[in-house]
Amino acid sequence: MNTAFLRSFLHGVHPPESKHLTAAKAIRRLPFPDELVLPLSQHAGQPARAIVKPGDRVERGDKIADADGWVSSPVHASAAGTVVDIELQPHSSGSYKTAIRIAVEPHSAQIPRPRVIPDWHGLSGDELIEAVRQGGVVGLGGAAFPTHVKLKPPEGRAIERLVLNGCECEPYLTTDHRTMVEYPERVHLGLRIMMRCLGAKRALIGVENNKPDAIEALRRTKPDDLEVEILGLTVKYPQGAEKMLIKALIDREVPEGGLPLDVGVVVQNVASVATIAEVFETGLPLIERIVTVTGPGIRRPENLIVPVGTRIRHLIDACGGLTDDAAEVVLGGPMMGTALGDLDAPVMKGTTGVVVLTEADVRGRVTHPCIRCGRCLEACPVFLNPQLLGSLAGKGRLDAMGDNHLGLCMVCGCCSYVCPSNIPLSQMFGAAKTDLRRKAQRETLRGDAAGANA
Amino acid sequence: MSAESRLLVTAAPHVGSTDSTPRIMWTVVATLLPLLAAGTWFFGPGVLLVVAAAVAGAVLPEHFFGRRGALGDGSAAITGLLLGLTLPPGLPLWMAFVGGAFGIAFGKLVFGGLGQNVFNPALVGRAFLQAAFPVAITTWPAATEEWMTLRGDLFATPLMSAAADTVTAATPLGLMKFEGTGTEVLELFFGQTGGSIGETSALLILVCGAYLALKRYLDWRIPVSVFLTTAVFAGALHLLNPEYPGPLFMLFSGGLVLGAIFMATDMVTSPVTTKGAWIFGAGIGFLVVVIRVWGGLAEGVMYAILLMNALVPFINRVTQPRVFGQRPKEDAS
Amino acid sequence: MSDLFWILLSAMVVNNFTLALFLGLCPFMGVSSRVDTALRMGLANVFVLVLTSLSAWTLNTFVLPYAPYLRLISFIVVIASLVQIVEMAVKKLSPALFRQLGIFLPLITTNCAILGLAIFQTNRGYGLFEGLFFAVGAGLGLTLALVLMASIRESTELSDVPEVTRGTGLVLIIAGTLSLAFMGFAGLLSAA
Amino acid sequence: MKATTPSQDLLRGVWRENPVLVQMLGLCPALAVTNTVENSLAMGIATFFVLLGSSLLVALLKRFIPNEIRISAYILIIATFVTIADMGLEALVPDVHKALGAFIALIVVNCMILGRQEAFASKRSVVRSLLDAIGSGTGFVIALFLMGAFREIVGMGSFLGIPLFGDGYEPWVVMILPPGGFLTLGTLLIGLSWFQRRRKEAADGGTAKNGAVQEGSVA
Amino acid sequence: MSAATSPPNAPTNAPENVQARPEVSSWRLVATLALAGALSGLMLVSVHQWTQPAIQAHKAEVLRTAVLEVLGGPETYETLYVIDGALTATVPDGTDVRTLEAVYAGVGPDGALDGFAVPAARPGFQDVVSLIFGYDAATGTLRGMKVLGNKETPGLGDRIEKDTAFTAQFDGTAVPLIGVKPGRGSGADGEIDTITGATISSRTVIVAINEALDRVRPLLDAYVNAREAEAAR
Repeated sequence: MNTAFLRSFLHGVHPPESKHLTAAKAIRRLPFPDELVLPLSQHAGQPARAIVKPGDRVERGDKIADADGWVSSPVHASAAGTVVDIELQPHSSGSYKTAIRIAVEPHSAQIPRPRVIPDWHGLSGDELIEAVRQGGVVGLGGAAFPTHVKLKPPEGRAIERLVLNGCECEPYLTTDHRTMVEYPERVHLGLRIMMRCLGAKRALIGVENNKPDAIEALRRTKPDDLEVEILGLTVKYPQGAEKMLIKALIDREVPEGGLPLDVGVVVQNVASVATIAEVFETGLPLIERIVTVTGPGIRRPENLIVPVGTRIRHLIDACGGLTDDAAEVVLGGPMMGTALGDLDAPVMKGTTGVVVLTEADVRGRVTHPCIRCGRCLEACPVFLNPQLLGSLAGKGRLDAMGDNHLGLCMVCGCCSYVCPSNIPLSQMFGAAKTDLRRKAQRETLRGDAAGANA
Repeated sequence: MSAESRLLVTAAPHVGSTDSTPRIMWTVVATLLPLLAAGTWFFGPGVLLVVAAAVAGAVLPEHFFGRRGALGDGSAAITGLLLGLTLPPGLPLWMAFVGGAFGIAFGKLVFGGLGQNVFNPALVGRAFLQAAFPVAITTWPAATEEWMTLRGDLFATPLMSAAADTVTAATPLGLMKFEGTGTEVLELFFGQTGGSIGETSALLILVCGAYLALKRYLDWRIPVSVFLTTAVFAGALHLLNPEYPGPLFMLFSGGLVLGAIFMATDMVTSPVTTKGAWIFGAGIGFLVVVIRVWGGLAEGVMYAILLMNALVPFINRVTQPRVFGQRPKEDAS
Repeated sequence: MSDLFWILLSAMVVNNFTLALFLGLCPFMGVSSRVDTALRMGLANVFVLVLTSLSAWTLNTFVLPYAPYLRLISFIVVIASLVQIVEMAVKKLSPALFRQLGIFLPLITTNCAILGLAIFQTNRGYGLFEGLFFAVGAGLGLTLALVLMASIRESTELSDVPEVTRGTGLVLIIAGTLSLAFMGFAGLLSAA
Repeated sequence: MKATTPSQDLLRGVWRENPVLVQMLGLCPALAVTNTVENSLAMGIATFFVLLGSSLLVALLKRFIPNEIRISAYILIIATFVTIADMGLEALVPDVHKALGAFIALIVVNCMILGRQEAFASKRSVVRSLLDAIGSGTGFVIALFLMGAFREIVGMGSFLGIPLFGDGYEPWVVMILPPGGFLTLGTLLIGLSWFQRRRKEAADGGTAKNGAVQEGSVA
Repeated sequence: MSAATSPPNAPTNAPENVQARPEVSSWRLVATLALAGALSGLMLVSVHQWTQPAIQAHKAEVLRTAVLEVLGGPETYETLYVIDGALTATVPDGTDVRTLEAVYAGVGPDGALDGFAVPAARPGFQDVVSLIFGYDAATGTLRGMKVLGNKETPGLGDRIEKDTAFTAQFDGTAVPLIGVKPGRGSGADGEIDTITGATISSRTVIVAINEALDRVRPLLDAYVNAREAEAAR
């Protein structure tokens, strides 16, 4: 059944793509803002540890916070300037988090310190991984998982294939799309470096069929010696989820509770791969990224390349500001992104886009009782029964939810999207997953304490 | 920055599909209206009164005892309409009202209203009427000369019996069951036969159902499964003993088409899983044939659906989907 | 043969022991909140009903013609003792089966379905095989009603049932609706 | 067990701890034979008789019955009285006996009766036990009468066989059939629960919400 | 209902109970139970003795009324049992008459046979319908029919017992019976108008009578012949 035209996963939903706003717009570089806010926690895992103090002068590309542990990532100054303070600042999560605030030198040429660019040809796998780690590279698809961790699978686990995620299945967003169209060579170079790290012989790039120009660009620039295949995929959300992408490309299911490497695969986002190429081309760490500022609530939608740490307000202003009927500002795509309450929050490494929705676009807020229509079951990409889980959540039966495989839920939002009664299923599942995790932690702690006593 | 001051902060997903529960319900109401029109065409304007009484019976308790604003979701209107369409054209109006009220009160409100009920409220009302007034509910008044003449004794005083002198006609199923006479399948298909208000023209019901199925407002698997099972089972019996009615007669007589398309597919009282939908439909088809062929009643659709409604929680339980990654494909193949 | 089949079907669906004759209501109301328990309870009932039918037949044939006034007392005593003995035997021979069904056995012995079966069987003058078919039909009918009720109750547990109707009232209404639905089986396999 | 006064013993079972409506005991006869007032009353009185007789005997003999076999002894006593009631009814009112059928014998397994022996008669004086039996028995009769009256009036349009509404009345046959039993008792219980909530709310100053109106729910 | 589900306010092992009573030896337990059993047996036997005549008399009266009603005339009747494929009034010693199938022969004032009353039963709409009908072997016609027990739908199916328009049809009708819809009959003998809306119940009566007659007619004829032969001799 895995024909080239119908290549996809089962279930899922088809929200309006809405990518036409920016799909054809070339990436534009934004002037440096007056001030940068660099949160210590921009990635999944432990927050970084600040290594500068207020008053310190930093150049563009200097490390200002170091990784605190293996699953963590350093933070670099994305512009030259002076550290004003290390304090709580608005964060995209909705709360305030510790961030390094830098006043940007207004007259600086923003040229980084002279540095030796490592020649990747001569480096071993481990040296490459260390370089990626020092570059502060994290997944740019949204989750911001430190890339070096993924590049170092546990001993004895062979990686047959590297899969590049060029789906960008979230509506509105076009950053990966533009990256592939404008920098296809970088994608291939990053891919080559990664395959060396992992020892993978083959690679696959999955791109949804609504980006024919990206597929064309990648195919045109494909080096002859690189064993990589660029595959078009039927458009469907959430194809960009690792498990869905693997299912669509190689028709394998990652076991419940397992990782892609259990089926011999590592998945990386195309933008992260392009960034790795940049690290080895320019020697600069991850200090800027491409952000799509779009949506019906923005006056002039654009794809911007911006320094990490730029406040969202600055981006919105650069795109002509909000329209009068703007109702909700979302960081990331509308399906999984977080709504922003404070426009002073900064762009972070994982910020893929700023989508401004109007009243007419947002999900209705009147809920009705569940009518057991079963649409959520037909939408759930991991074949859960959201109807049952939702009822259980309504009764607060966390353990029963766990028994019904809540752990598999990716909070992709498909069930909430299709629900005619507007029940916030996905939202409840996200909360329940957090509760379950906390509960498990408490129990582990209690178990440890009991063990210590004995 | 006036826009900024009233920004929403909600949890993802921030967009949703345009379908809503009231919209689904009111669309179903709209597709039931052609059936009502056809019923009026076949049986005269009296059927409008019968259906109106059933709708009033369903809507009033929902309004007074249901959730605030529950009428707006349209589900009570569907219950009333569906019940009305399954009644004989000449039923006293007070009985139609009682059926609607009982269906909503005992079939839905005691469970907590929309979405919580186990049995299809319209059928609960219908089954109650069948058990309470077995004579009136099986009295099919014969056609009168004038289209405008009201059939039966619609205006019987509440709590009192209908006048007994109605001239009655038999339904195709009754003729088959009690007199062994068949009816032309084409007549059944286009609706030139006696029976309940809304169940005579299979063709019209199929068209309305197809529209809802296309809009995905009903699960096509359920009626298809009902039809297949009925046809196969009835066909097999017919082959073994030609005295049993043939599959086409089984399919197009009585309330099978109406029941399979509009009642079995009630989302609240049918399984949520797709596998469950197939089982549910097959169960209905099987029970319909069993009751019609070996039972004491001419028609079994209502009971078949109610019985399968009772099984739905169990079906849901045993047809939980296999979750992603639970049993990898390569193991299975 | 068709008479035997009718007896079985009648006790199972047409005149379902619980939904039409109101026998076995205690487990129906009490043990019907979980499907697994209900199923095991039902099967234990089938077992005890068959035993009951056998003992009632034996008593009716060999003992009671001489002392009809002792019927009720002897039914109770004999059935209770027999179930007790079987319980001990099962416990000894198959601990696994005992764990599944055993805990229900003492609960069942003085259940009205059991005594009801014995009395109905006597009143209708059923012979040995008729009695056995009657017992199996009654037991299956009971199991069917129990499992249906249990699965419905499991699902209503997740719905927003108004406080006023929550509890036995709702269970009775569900039972009433089930009973209405079972009326569809009326006349099954009868004349004509 | 809490100390109670004789009047409490008598009245408790009638309403506040009504065996059928509150304690849900003896549902089987309450549903099976209450399709007419006559049957309900006959069943109620027969049960009353058995309860009274066995309570008397248990209270009288309680000193002689060893604890280990008390249940068996109680059942024996109850069964004796049931058989007497069975034969008595058959001799005196054969038509009613025929209508009640096996359900007279099933009084034996009415847990209300065994419950009263276990809870009361085996521990209290003869007079107190009799008062308790009269109370519970009356409560049982009342519950059965309510059911029977409702079912007969609606289901047949008559009361004790006397037509109430004239010839034209359309009987709601379902009420005297099995579903009617379940539905009547269910409605009765829901009505009682509604009534109690109303009273409780009135006592609480009417702050609580009306239970019939459910807030818009989630899932 | 189960002994184990005693009401919650009744602790089965109230502590004062346990402490108040010392361990009892098993022979005492057995003796107590035996005594109780004997006492209850005694009570039952006396009540039995007292009620039995009334019960038996009533049963006989019911049967007599029914037989006389369906035969419509004779003053008495005698009970005949089916033993080894023949009818006989005398039963061998030691046979339980309740296990035997019986028919009742009407006896006229002159001692001559005056029809037979035959019981029949068959599953109806809800449960078994039992009835008795009168049959005149000489003319091959029915004399009447009375439903003895039914659980058919009140007001509908139970009209087979209560609707005299239905029951009256059986008097003087030739057998086998044929059920027809009211007003649709051809006027042939043996046609019985079924009850509208209660076709199954009415047919149950018709089929039960036909079946029972198929079974016992040879026996009845043989009995009549034997009796005539005896009378001739």
